[in-house]
Amino acid sequence: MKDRYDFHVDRVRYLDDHGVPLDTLPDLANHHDRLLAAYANMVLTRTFDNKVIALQRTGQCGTYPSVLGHEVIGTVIGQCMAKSDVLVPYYRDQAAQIQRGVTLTELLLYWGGDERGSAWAHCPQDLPIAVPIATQCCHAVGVASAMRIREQHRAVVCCLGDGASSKGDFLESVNLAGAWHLPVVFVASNNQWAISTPRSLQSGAETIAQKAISGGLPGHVVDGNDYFALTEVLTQALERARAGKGGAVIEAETYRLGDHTTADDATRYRSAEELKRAWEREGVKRMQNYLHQAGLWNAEKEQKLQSECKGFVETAVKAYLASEPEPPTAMMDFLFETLPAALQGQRERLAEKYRQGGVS
Amino acid sequence: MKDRYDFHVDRVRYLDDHGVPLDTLPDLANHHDRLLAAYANMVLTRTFDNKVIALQRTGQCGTYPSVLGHEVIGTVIGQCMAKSDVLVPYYRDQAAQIQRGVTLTELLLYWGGDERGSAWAHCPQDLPIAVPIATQCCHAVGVASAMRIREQHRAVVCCLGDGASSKGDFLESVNLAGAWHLPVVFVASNNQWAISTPRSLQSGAETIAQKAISGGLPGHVVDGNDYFALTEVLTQALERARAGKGGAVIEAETYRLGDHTTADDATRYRSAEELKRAWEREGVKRMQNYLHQAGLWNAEKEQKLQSECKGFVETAVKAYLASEPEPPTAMMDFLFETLPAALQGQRERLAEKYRQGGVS
Amino acid sequence: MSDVTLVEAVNMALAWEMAHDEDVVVLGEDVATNGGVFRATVGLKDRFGYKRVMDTPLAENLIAGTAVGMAVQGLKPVAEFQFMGFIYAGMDQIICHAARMRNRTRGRLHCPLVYRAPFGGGIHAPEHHSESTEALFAHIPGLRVVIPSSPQRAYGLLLASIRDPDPVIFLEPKRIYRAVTQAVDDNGEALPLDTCFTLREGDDVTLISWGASIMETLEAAVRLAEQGVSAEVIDVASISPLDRETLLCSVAKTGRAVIVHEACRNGGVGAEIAASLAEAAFLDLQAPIVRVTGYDTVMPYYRNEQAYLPQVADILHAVEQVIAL
Amino acid sequence: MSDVTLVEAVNMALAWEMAHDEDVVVLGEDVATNGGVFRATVGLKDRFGYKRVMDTPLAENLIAGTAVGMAVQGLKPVAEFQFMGFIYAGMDQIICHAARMRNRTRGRLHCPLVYRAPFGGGIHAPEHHSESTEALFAHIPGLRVVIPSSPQRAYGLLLASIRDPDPVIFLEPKRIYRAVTQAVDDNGEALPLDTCFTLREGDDVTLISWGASIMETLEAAVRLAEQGVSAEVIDVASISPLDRETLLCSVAKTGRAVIVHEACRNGGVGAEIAASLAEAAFLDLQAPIVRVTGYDTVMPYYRNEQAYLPQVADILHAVEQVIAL
Ligand SMILES: Cc1ncc(C[n+]2csc(CCOP(=O)(O)OP(=O)(O)O)c2C)c(N)n1
Ligand SMILES: Cc1ncc(C[n+]2csc(CCOP(=O)(O)OP(=O)(O)O)c2C)c(N)n1
Ligand SMILES: [Mg+2]
Ligand SMILES: [Mg+2]
Repeated sequence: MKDRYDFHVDRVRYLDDHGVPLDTLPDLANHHDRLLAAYANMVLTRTFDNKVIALQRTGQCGTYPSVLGHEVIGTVIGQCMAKSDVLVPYYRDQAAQIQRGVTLTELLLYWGGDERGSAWAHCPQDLPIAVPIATQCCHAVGVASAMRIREQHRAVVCCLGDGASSKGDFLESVNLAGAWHLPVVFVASNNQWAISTPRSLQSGAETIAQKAISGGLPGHVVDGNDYFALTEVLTQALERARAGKGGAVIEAETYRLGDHTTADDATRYRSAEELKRAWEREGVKRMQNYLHQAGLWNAEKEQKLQSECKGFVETAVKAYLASEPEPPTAMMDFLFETLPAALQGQRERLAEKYRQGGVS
Repeated sequence: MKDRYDFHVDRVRYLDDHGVPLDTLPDLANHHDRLLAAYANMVLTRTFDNKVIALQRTGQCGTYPSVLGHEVIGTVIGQCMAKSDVLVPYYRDQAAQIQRGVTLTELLLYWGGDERGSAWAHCPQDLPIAVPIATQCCHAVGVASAMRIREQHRAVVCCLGDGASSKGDFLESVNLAGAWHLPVVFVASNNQWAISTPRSLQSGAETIAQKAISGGLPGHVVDGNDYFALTEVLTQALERARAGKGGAVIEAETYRLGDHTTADDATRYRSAEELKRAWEREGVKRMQNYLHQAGLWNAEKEQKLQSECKGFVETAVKAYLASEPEPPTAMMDFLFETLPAALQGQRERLAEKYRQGGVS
Repeated sequence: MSDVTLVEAVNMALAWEMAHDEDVVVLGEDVATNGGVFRATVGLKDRFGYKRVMDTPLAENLIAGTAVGMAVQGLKPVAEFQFMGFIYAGMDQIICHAARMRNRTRGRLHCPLVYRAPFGGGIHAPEHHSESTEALFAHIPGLRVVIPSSPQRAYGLLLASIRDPDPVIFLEPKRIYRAVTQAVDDNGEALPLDTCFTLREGDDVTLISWGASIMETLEAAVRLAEQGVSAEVIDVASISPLDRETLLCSVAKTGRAVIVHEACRNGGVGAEIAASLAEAAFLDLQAPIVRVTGYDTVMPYYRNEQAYLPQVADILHAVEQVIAL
Repeated sequence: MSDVTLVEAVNMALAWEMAHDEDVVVLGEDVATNGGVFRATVGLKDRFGYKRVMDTPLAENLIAGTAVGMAVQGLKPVAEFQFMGFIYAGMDQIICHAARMRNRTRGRLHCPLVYRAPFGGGIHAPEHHSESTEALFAHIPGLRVVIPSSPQRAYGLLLASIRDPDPVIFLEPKRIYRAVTQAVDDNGEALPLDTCFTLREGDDVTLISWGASIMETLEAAVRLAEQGVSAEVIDVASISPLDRETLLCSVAKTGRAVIVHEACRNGGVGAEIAASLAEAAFLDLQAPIVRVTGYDTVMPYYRNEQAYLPQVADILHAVEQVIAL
């Protein structure tokens, strides 16, 4: 009988705050196309993000959560996942979703108040955004269970925030993942804030990663602005998962550089000082620096990329702004596979009302 | 910046399976009265338990969860708590409740389907049993918050089972206890089974105690049939809590020696072999052995104690069996402090119906 | 064709469907080795293996949400809540996800799942083991709420619920789990959802009920017949979506209705039925619609639970009222 | 006496009661430093300290249950759910514990707490930010469900709710958080619970509503007056326990009733009101009671949310129907 049980979580980092390698980089560093594709996705995501905020400010889009500070995490997730894996995103995973095949127009429709924004054609098995925080964690273990039952070599990536890590859904799911050896990797983006609640009030735990221990999973802390570190840790976790060796929890440390959403004003609760320090460590610039140092990037390429991204975004925005809303009757057409008799009268009245152009 | 975070939980034991000290015992061993009182409470609890099961088998009591195998844990909790602390029990804490001042008759009323069984006179602040598993953990942190807000030097003991440790209520509460430094000690009685679900299916975690780590609390594994070990660990945890140094999770290892409840038949899902092994390590006999070895006990004392306990139980059973059920209108009298006008009609009809002796 | 109880019929339906559709899986607390605390899933694990019949850790929110994740992958999970009193921890997942996944994704993903739970009082159980809160689920768009009241309907409606491509809350009246046996043909034939069942035809008054209260309602109809009153008895069965047509036709004929349910009155499903009928059958009604229900209070522990439950005499009393008018 | 909005009135009531009763504490997500996402708790932390105004970790079940634990110790917690759409994770604690603690312990312990949540649609918010599921709570014995529809009633009813020794679900219609300002005297005077408020007297038809829909209902009454129809407008305010007396008296007078609510129709609170009135006012009713409600589906995202919400024209249309009869 033991008289002590030891546990640990590791912390992995390859780049310093400015993109200078702290150590020999993994082989990944030689895959130049992959590095460049990653950087391109980060820039596209940031360009898109800026645009959506502008649309929201001018009344052309709904409340929107900026991805600023999360571009590296999402990009790495998108790159590491196999097509046949399933992404269970949270609402700050635009960078991952774009790579999974969600179109910018779909993202705009979603945040613009249109359900068709979740009817993704290109990643039909990925889960839509679950607005109630952390609830998606249970879906993730359900999807992973289905994979296990069917003996498939697939894995699930389940995303969440630091705030979400306090909620039972996450903790219960981590426990199930451990008990059933499920192929699911939880990626907790610790951006230090849950709206106005700082990480220190969210939990007395030193790390989010250590919550893995409560379910018997391995836990890892990673610098989430370090493309190499996160890619390495996530790749290994996914390989283990697909090979039937169980799941993991990865805490990706970053900082929410924007307001919580366009409805928030972060200056109410956090200091300019803190924000400034976080900008010095942010991941897109860091990746750019790295590419520069590695001789893979220059100002000209940057300009070309920037203008390409602007172009993509403009096209998507046009399509979004040109889209007609669904007819009101759509609200009843997707509730059940077949409209129950009990609801036919209501649907008819709704249709009638709007045939006449609405009554009010 | 660290590249590794280490955690551990310790495991404490003083007695071997037969009550022989493995090491020098703590000072507690010299407090003979306390040891004898503890043993007496264990025997009373077991005597009571046997009787309730017999009552249930003869239709004189409702479904009942036997405390068999949990007597030491409850007794230690009862002894270590100060009067001004608050107990948040679960349904297998009869041994603790008896020491807190819940009368045997009250316990019988409760399990006999009578709400007055929770209207305890002697421990008016202790929480009643929360039937939905683990939900009491949230109450415990609420009570502990009240103590902290009021700057009182009191603590809460919150009890639960191994099954309950999988539920969000527990995990969320552990997290709050850590975040707010609350004076609450969770005692998880790991009796290896949650009805038919074995510990191994309940969680992939090696211990229940390590769930403490997810909230940044200290975790301890203790042999729950070892009076000395549990008393020491719980006493220290409560002292820390009362001194404002935060909470803890204690996993008390034991075995559920009976069926889950009188409605269960454990032979369906566990082996006679396993049960036999567990009986060899059980705590009441172990305590008795210890007392014998220490020269504090003999057959005569044992006989006297047994017959005293039988007497107490008989008296309580008589009072219980002689009790009249509440009038049916009681069902409306404690819903709100004052019966709302909207319910007066219903209460009158109910009263009327039973004035006539019921209508069916 | 064998005589089975309601709970055996549940087990038969599960076994049939698991044998014929390998996407059907069962999960819940104690459903595998133990076969469920009411034995509803007994034998399934031995027959279909632990992969398809899964004991979960103790966490209802997790059970509800895991089923959603399984379902969007095309499995057809049948998840058990051990008692309806423990379903509330799962409501977030049920309301926010199971009921909405199809609508949210415009049909891209959907949830062909069943949440089973024994419900209702009268079995001398502890607190929280006697719930009848079907109204909470009936109010949630996107959910079907189905309640069988006989072995045959348990078999046929459970098959229909599993096959239905959308989420179904399937509530089993545990007071009558073993109250009656009935010949049920284990032929895989489902009964229709969204439809009431007229159990007894009559002209003078319509008695509307579901679940275990069907027993007292039928008994009341027998006693009324002895008194020369011809009562139609309708088992609503599909609480939501509600088959108002059948109810309306009956009330149009009888002009009188009494609704019987175990749940408390305020905001119970009886309210929706009464409101719908009172609106649509306004000119047909010859007396107010009366509800015979539980009281608007917490169901008492078992010493007093009978005082809470609607009794045959309560139904007779209500019928007297509406007939006298 | 100053002109305030509904949300400012909420803040005023909280501040008043915290200043006068040190047992009152506030907890929830972002309620302290940030003052709540709608600013309902702004300034409280600075005034009363972090000990009494607490930002919790993100866990609604925990918030609901922690409040229970605080309340049994004699504190009077006012716990905020950031949006009603996130209350479901807390339902287990609300239904099983807050609502039952007094009854369970025969009065030994009780829960003098308030659960606040902004509710209702129409503010262009994302999914799950537009819920109106008051019916779920109204069906639970042991809970009060209170909904203010003006700054004055927000102030007076919130004070009453905090002082009430039993649990109250206090739902704030966020669509009208800032729609109107009204002079509210910050004098600590509570309004009565369990009572409807008659906002406008009339003889021809009774319009019954609550929450944000009161705005459209009042507007409809104005338009009806222009057409010579005299409508009585009643704000139910206390959804449960329900003041049926006031409603009945009005309907006895007018003979006609239209109920307006934003929640979906099936099993909404309108059903209980209609059923109760149709039963008790059977002989007084000159037309069926009509419900003007949301549709029985998930509230659409914001591009189509207006199509879901009851409009003035819908109310007028319903009144035409019942008056024509
Ligand atoms: C269950 C639930 N409660 C509250 C909210 C409101 N809310 C939206 S985001 C958020 C904070 C989430 O913080 P975190 O998990 O750290 O993610 P981040 O926004 O920082 O990326 C809250 C409280 C919600 N959506 N769901
Ligand atoms: C939320 C909830 N789910 C299910 C049940 C039914 N149930 C009662 S006891 C029990 C097992 C509890 O196991 P554990 O926590 O290990 O405690 P033990 O009975 O072993 O002492 C279950 C599933 C319940 N009471 N509450
Ligand atoms: Mg965050
Ligand atoms: Mg156990």
